Amino acid sequence: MSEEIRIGVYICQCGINIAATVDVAEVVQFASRLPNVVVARDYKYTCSEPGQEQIKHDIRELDVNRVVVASCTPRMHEVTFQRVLDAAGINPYYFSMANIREHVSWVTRDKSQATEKAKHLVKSAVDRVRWQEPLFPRTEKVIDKALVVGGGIAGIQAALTIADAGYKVYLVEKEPSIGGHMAQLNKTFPTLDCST
Amino acid sequence: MMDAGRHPNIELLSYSAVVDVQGYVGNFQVRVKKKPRYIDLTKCTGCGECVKECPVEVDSEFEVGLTKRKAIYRPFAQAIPPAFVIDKRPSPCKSTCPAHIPVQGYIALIGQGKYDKALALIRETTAFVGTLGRVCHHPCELECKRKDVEAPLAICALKRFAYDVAAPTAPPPAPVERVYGEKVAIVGTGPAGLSAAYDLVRMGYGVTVYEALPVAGGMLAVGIPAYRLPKDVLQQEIDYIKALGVEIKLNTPIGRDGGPTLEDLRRDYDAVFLAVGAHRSRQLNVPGEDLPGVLHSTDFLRALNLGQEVKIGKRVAVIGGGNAAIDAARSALRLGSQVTIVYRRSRAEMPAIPAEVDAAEEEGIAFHFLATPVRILGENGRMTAMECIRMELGAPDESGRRRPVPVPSSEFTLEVDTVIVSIGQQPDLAPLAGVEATGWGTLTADPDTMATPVEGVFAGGDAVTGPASAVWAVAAGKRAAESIHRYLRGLDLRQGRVFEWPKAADIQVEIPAGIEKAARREMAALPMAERKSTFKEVELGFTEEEARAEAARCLSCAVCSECQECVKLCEAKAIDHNMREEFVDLEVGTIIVATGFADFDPTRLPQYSYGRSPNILTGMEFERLTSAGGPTGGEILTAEGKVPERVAIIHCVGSRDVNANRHCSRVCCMYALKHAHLVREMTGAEVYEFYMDMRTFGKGYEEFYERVQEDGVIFVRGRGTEVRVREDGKLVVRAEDTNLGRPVSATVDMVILGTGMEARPDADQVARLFGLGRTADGFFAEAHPKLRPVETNTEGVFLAGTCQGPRDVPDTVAHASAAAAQALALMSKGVVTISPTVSHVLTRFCTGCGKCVLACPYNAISLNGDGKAEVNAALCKGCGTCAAACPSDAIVPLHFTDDQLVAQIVGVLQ
Amino acid sequence: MIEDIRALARELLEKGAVKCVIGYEVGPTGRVRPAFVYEPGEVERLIFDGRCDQNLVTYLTRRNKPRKKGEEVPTTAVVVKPCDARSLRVLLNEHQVQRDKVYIIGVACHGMQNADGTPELRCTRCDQRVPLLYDALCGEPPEVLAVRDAYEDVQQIEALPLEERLAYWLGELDRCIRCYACRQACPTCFCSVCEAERDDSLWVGIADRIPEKAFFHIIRAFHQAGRCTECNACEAVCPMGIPLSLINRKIAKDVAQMMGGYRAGESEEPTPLVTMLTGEEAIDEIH
Amino acid sequence: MSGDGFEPRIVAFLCNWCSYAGADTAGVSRLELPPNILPVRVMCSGRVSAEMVLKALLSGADGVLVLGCHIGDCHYGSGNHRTVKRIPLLRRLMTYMGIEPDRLRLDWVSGAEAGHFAKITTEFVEAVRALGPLSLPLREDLDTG
Repeated sequence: MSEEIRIGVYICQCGINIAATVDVAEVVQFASRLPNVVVARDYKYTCSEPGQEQIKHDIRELDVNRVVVASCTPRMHEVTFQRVLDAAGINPYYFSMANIREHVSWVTRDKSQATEKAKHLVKSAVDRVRWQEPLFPRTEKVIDKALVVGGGIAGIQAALTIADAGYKVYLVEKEPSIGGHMAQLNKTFPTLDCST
Repeated sequence: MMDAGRHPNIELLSYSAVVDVQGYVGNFQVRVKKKPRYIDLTKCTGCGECVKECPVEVDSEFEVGLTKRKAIYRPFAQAIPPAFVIDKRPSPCKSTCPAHIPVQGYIALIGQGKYDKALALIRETTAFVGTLGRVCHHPCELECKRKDVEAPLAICALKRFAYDVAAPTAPPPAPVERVYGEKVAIVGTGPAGLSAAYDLVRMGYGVTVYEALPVAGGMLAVGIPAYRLPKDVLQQEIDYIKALGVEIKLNTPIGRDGGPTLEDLRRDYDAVFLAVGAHRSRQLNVPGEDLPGVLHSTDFLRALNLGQEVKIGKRVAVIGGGNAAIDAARSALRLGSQVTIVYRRSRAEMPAIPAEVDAAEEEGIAFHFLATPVRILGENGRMTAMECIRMELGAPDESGRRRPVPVPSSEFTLEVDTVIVSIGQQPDLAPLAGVEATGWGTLTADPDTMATPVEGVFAGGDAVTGPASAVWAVAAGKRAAESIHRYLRGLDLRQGRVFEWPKAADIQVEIPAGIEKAARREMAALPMAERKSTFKEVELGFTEEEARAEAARCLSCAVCSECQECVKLCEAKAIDHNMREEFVDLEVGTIIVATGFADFDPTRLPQYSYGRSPNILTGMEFERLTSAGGPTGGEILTAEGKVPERVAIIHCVGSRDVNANRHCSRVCCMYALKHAHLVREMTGAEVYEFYMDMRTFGKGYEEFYERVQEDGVIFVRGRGTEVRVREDGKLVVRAEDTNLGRPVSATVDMVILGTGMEARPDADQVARLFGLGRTADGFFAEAHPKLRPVETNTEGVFLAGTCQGPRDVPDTVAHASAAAAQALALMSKGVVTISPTVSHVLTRFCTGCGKCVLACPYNAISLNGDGKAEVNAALCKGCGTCAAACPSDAIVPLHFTDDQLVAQIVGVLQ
Repeated sequence: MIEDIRALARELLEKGAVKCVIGYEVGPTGRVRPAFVYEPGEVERLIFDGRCDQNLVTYLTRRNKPRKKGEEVPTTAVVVKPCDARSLRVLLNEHQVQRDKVYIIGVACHGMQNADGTPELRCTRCDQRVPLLYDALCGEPPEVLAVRDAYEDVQQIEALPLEERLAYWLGELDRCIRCYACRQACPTCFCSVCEAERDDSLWVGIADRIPEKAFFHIIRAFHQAGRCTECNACEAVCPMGIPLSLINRKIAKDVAQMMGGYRAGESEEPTPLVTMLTGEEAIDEIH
Repeated sequence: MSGDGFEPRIVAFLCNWCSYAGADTAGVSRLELPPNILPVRVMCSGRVSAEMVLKALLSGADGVLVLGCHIGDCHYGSGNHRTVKRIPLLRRLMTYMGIEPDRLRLDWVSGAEAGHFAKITTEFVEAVRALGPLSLPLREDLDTG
């Protein structure tokens, strides 16, 4: 990995969700001084179309090759930003996220404490992204045959549905006959029609 | 059901189970075990003729035990596939029998009075029916499951009965047609040699058996006294074998006295089977052994059996504790002597058949246990006494029996004039130049195939094992015959053969509840005076009545008794009792688990008295009662055959109950309403319905509830807490009526328990097989309780129906359709994306210790041929548990590597 | 006993059943040391007595792996005391030794002695007189004394106030010179590259200071959880006399207490840290 | 961190599926949490090795919190069965070596248990605050090459 590491850090204001408790400008200042960071910016909504465009722009124009976004939980937008990297031509696993909304601004009252904690998390994400490596998903073919285990009404129904769609189905039944409990029933509620 | 059975895209594997699942979404390798059906699906026409002669009846699963079915059966009339099936399980008796005689089969036939068929059935396995029926040490009886009721069946005596009753009138056998050109030489006409001859001649080989003695039968003829095995019984059985075409050359020893050598036999025959037995007696190795009056049991019994004059004294000591010792002692007694048996261990360690020891004692033979001779004393060349020393039992030896050690200064003297030594025998191998012997002086042969190191030469019986029992020799002969056949046909000696049968202890047999005890029958014996003075047979055999009563005690552990009656009836020739289980390997892209539920077993809640009255029914039992195809033809009747006047239905049995299952089974309210309606409609009986609250959540359900209310059903809001069986058979149901706020009770003729649904008992096993989770109620866990109801945490595996939770028919169908749609979506897309955030092994650091393999929740890691860990990326879910378990940091969860996490930890702290 | 071992070694070497017999001999200085016997004629070198306290199983790990791909691993015989057998069981469980490539000459153990003839401390806590696994057993076992290891040494530390414990351990561990003799002597420390010596110093660097030393010893002990058989080899070889077994024995004591009485090397089930599933009852322990 | 008194620094290892989600839920519910908790996300609590805990303590953390899914709810089935052996064992060893047991805590937080998350973190911070800073010689410049 001889390539120079150039990190872009994007601090999201999330409207006032973050900005009200975290001094975003101070975090940007802090981040911009961290090693390998070539650009640090804040924006109202980093996840928005313009926010995403900014990242793409920096990747193209400033040769940013690692991206850190400090915003909400990665469980919300990690995939969104990974797609941005992908679209801009760098590996989506060169991305790291700091959760300064759910874990900071929403749960801390004191603005200086919140700002301090946000810095820690941004530092942590920046340090981490330096060690991250490109990864490539694989695709595998799907064998166009299905196995249905159990020959009761559920198994029969599933097997018939798949078989009718033109796929081969193996229907495995433990007993000598399919039918399961259903075959033992006489009439079924509420219409009392015959079950077999 | 019918559609599924004949859909061109559905391959039905019935009577089968998935035993292994490998691979990952889109690419599963599945192994399916097909249980042997013993009926060829392609030939069976479903005519049902086969059932007619089947002697075995068991409870019908389909009719939930309300009726019986045969061992060969079709689960129900509309079964798919419509073919029959044979319910065959391992049985302790047949498994334990060294010769694997179908014990349960002939016992079932005896029970039905088909004695000739019983004899014929045994003769398919062995020619020595009357013989084994008398002399077998019957290990089968030790394992007979009936012993858990009161006592094992008298299996041996029943075999003898079949012979005694049917053999005299059985038509003489015709010579078997030669199929193959090869000839086989057998040395020895004992049970091993003649059993091999019997099987080989029936296969179509030419067989010649050489015998050194003037009579055929080996130890059966010259070792066992006539009071145990009358000469004519043995002779008739040997004649039967001869009649099939086996040539026996008497007075023709091998390798001595001018007889042919082993080399001659190898040259003149295509294969040789050595079954020379163990006729040479071991020496005592004490001073005075050369005195006249010291005999060996083999010589003594042989002379006696050959009708030679034998002289023994008045006071005889027999040394040894085996069957030969007992035979010698009881024979000496019959010659008029006073007999004492001296044995160095205690009675419990005696290898002789316990019943024989008992018989010897009854006849007045004395025993000196824990004693052994140290010298034999004589005067003027005549024996006067034998000096013995007392023994005590020390530490166990290699055989597991406690080794006897002498007690110092405990010598004592027995005044005797004859000593019969019976402390073991060896084969006489001297004449058999070219064969290999073991350190024990026996022949070397493969214990499974009986092959010796010499090409084309097989060996078995006492000559290989040392002295053992007749049935072991029969088994050895049978194994040798099969091996010789394979050898001559150029087939593998082992492939497809079963040498190890299931151990009796491993065979699970359920003893029916409430079985009535029935004493084991014992055969009548000759009066004692006659026993002591003659060589007439002691045991007199069963009467027909005794035999049938004894046969009726059989528990039919194997269900199918292999009596072969069905085979004779099947015109389509669809039945094959030798079918084996098969394995089918499948490759599939998706898996739908639809294994269903189990009915709650109400015996777990004793307050409902289920099982204590036949009129307390589960929901499913009542269901069968109302079915036109059911046990009553669709009439709702009590066990006494009467139309009930009052019926109680109890909801929530086993559901919403902290003592059983907490969950609601969802279907019981509705089926209970249906039952109430049917009872009202079909019998007009008063119906009391005990419910907690009425759950009528489905489309049209509430309307149905209203209709049942209009039927005049009496609804009691409150859990039915107890059912009591009154002495007159009436049933009293108690409940707390929560509307009235007081206890109520109803006296009825029939109670229907609204038994709920629960996870199947094998759910844990199935979960492990498919990598499924389970929820607290025991059912399989879906990926998300609301949003992903048919997916599981194993990608590509979906859930359908009640295996995921209780649901009724329409919901089941909907759920199954959803599962099918998910599977179809995957298959029609054709590809899956596999995440790269998986673990990766740095082989340089990996020591192959396997901790990651064990820690991985997905079995995604294995050790490869180089002893290094290897990750199946498709199975890995990237949890990283492996990395924390690895002491060498040799496994790296990509995107959550140690480097990255350390950077993050240190970074967050600075 | 010695004659049994020699006769067996001779037979094994003569038959070619093994390539080497690892046992004990008296070295030129009069001290007992490991012996590697390749020739039947040399079996007279082998001895066994109360001085043979080294765990020879340690030498198997390297011999039992092919040096080159596809190379046939030679069969080795090794003299194994009951305690050593536990180490061997761990190695078998962890695929470091192939069972069919090792011939286990088990010895019935009467305990090891110190130079002054007093019994070795660890032997006074041992209740095993016959190895749990062997191919042949030499010698007659003495009466088994039901000794239960009470871990009194560990309890003594546990009884100290926290600050005294910390001072004690910092003092002890500061003496470490990072020579790694403990690791080399340990039969169950067999990583190809030790975490403490990785080029990238991922967890711990090469500095000879307390944090690095403590990290090394704590993690080494922790990696032995459910695996250390308390053979004492590490402590015996430590040139600085650091009481390393006190750390290992603490973990062994806790593993047994927390994980169903598990004792390393006594079953075919590897360390419970990766095998044992836990029910809700474990919650009491967690905080 | 502000204030005159000692403010402990706590590394909290949170599993992605339950406890990280639980922390998110605490955020969504706007519960007030001590700012001393510095979360490190792992996919499963079973990923947290003894090395990682030690590393945190020797790198300046005054306490380490390991949070996972409740036993039986592990997203990976049995990952937390490993955690529940490893962390308590390490905790006992640490204590044996003289480090207060209250500096390491393992607990379970589900994705819905926001209140539980707040309670555990507050309790833990207070406990460590009471203990004061973890004083180990030279711990903050552990040589990591």
